[in-house]
Amino acid sequence: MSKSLLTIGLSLSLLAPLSAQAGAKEDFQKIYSEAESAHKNAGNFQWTTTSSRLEEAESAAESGDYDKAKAMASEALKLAQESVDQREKQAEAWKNIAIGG
Amino acid sequence: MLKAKIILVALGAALVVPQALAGATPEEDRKQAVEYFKQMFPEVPFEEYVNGQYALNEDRRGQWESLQDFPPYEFAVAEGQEMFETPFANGKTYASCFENGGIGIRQNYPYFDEDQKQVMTLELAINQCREANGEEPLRYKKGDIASISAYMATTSKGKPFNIKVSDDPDALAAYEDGKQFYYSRRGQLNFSCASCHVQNPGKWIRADFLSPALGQPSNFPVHRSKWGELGTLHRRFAGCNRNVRGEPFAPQSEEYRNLEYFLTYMSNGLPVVGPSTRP
Amino acid sequence: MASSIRVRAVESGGVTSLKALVKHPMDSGFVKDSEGNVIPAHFIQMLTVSHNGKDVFVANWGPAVSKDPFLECRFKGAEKGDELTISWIDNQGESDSTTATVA
Amino acid sequence: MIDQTRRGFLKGVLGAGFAGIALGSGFVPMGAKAAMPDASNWPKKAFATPGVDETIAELYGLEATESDKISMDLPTIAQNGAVVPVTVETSLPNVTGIALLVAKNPNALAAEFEIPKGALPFVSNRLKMAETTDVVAVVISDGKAYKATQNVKVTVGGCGG
Repeated sequence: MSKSLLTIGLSLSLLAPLSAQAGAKEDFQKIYSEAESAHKNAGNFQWTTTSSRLEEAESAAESGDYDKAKAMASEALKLAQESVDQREKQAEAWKNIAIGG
Repeated sequence: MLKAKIILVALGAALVVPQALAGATPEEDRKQAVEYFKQMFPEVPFEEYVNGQYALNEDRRGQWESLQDFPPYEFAVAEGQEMFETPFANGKTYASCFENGGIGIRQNYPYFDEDQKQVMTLELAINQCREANGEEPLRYKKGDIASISAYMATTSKGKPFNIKVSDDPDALAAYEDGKQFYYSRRGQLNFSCASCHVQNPGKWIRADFLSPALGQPSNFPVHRSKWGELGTLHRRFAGCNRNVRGEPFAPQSEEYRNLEYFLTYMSNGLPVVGPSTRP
Repeated sequence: MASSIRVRAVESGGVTSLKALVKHPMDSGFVKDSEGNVIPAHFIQMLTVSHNGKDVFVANWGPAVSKDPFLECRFKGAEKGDELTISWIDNQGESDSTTATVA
Repeated sequence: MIDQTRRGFLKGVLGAGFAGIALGSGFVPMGAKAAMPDASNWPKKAFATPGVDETIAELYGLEATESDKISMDLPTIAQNGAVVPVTVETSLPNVTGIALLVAKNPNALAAEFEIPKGALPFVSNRLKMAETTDVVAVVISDGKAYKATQNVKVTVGGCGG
C-alpha cells in the first residue's frame, strides 16, 4: 500500500467525526425549526412537554451536544405534531361531549 | 382573528337556529347541565353545588367544616376591605368605579362589556379602576387583588349569580368560546375540563377528589392549603391546564375570561359563597 | 396595621369557648424557597390566654403547627363581657397581643 | 445506657422547669403578663426529639400508657398534609397537660398545652404532617401520662399548581 493512500485513509478517518458533527448540527437546526413551527401551529393547544423539550434541545445545542439536541428536538417535533392533531380533532370533537351540544 | 371567529359563530348560529330547542341557547345549556347533575347525584340538593367536592364526600366535608369556624382567609379579607376602603392618591376609592359602590355586586360578574367588546371579570374591573385613577395595576393570580376580590365577594354572600349573555353576537361568541374551551381536550394527557368535572365528578383521580362543574366559580377566590394563601379563579385555571401538560394562558387572557364567562353562567341561580377553602 | 390575632370567645353554661387564629408563617426551617435557599425557622413558640391576669390556657408550639395557626380551647370562670388577653411570642422574639370580650 | 442517663438527667432539669412555671404563673404581676408571654421555659429539647416515646420521656419524664378515655378527632385521609385539623378531648381527671405528637415528623412534638385549673381538657389545633403517620395525643392526668393514637393517611394531593 502506498504511503499517500494511507495518508488519505488516515485523514478521512480523522475527518469523519468532524463531518458527522457538522451534519448533526444541521439536522438539529432543521428538526428544531420544524418542531418550533409545529408548536406554534398548535395555537392554544400547546403542550408544556413540547416547550420543555424545546428548551432542553436549545441548551444542549448551546453546550455543543448536538446529538442530544437533535434527540430532544425530535421528541419536541413528535409532541408538537400530536398537539396539532389534537387541536384539529378538538375543533369538532368537543361538541360530542358538550352538554347542550 | 376575532372577526373570523364572529363569522364562524354567526354561521354556527345560523345552522343551529332550527334546533334551538335542543340546547342551542346558553339558558338551555344551563338547564340541561342542572338536569345532568341531578340525574348523576339525585340526593344532592341544587344549592349544595357551591360546595364543590364537599357536596359529594362526607369525610372531606368534615375536614372542610372544621376549617370554616375560623377560616384561614380571614386576614386576607380584612386586608382586602382595608385596601378597598383606602383612597387612591387622587382621593377617590374603588367604590367610585362600581355600581352600588362595589358592595353586593359580585354576582353580576363576569358580564359582557358592550363598549369594550370583551368579557369583564371582577379582577379586570378592579385593575381598570386602578388605572383610571392613576394607580399601577395589580398582579392577577394572588395577593392584593385576591384579597380585594375576596372582600367584595363577602359583601355579596348568598346572592345568586346572575350572569347575562345578551343578544349581542359578540357576547354569545365569547360564551361559545368559553364553552368550547371547557369541553376541548388539551395537553399531553388529553383531558378537557369536562373530562374531570362533567364526566367524572365524585371520583378520585389519584389523591384528589373531583368536583362537579356546577358551582365551580361560586367559591372564588379560594384559599388552598396547597397555596397557603388566596388565589384567583384564573390562577386555578392555569394550574389545571398545567396539570394535563397543556400550556397555561395568562390570567385575564381572553381565553380565561371567556372560560369564566361560560362557567359562571352555568352557575346562575347558585349563590356567591366566596371566599372559601380547598385542599 | 391590624392585629395579627383574631379571636372569638363565647360563654355558655359557665364554659367559655375560645377560638383564635394568628397570622404567622410558621416556617419550619425544612423548606426551601424558589431559589433553593432554606427559609429559616420562624414560628410561634408560646401563646397564652389570660383572664384577670391569670393564664387560663397556654400553648407551646413547634414548627409543625400549620401556617396561620388556629387554636380552640375551653375554660371556666369567665363571664359575658369579661376581657381576655391573647398574646404570642415567636422564636425570633417577635410578639403580639390583643384583647377580646367574652360574648 | 448513655441514653438513659441523659434522660434521667433531663428529667430532673425539666421537673424543675415545670415547677418554675407553676410558681411563676402564680406570682407574676398582671401588667407584665399581658405584655408578652415568657417563652424561656419553652421545652426546646422536647421539640427537637425524634420518636414518640423518646419525646414523651423528654417532655414529661414519664412513660405513657394507652387510654381509651382520650378521644381524638382527625381525618382518616388528610386532604392536605399542610393543614390537618386535630381535636383532643379527655374524660380523665385532673388534667394538667396535653401534647400532640406526629410520629413520622422529623421531630415528633407538634404542640404542648398547659391546662391550668379551670381550663377544660380539650384542645383543637391544625398541624402539618409530611407523610402518612400516627398522631399521638398525650394527656397528663393526676401526674401520670396517658396516650391515644390514630393514623392519618397523607397523600400528595392538591390538583393544579
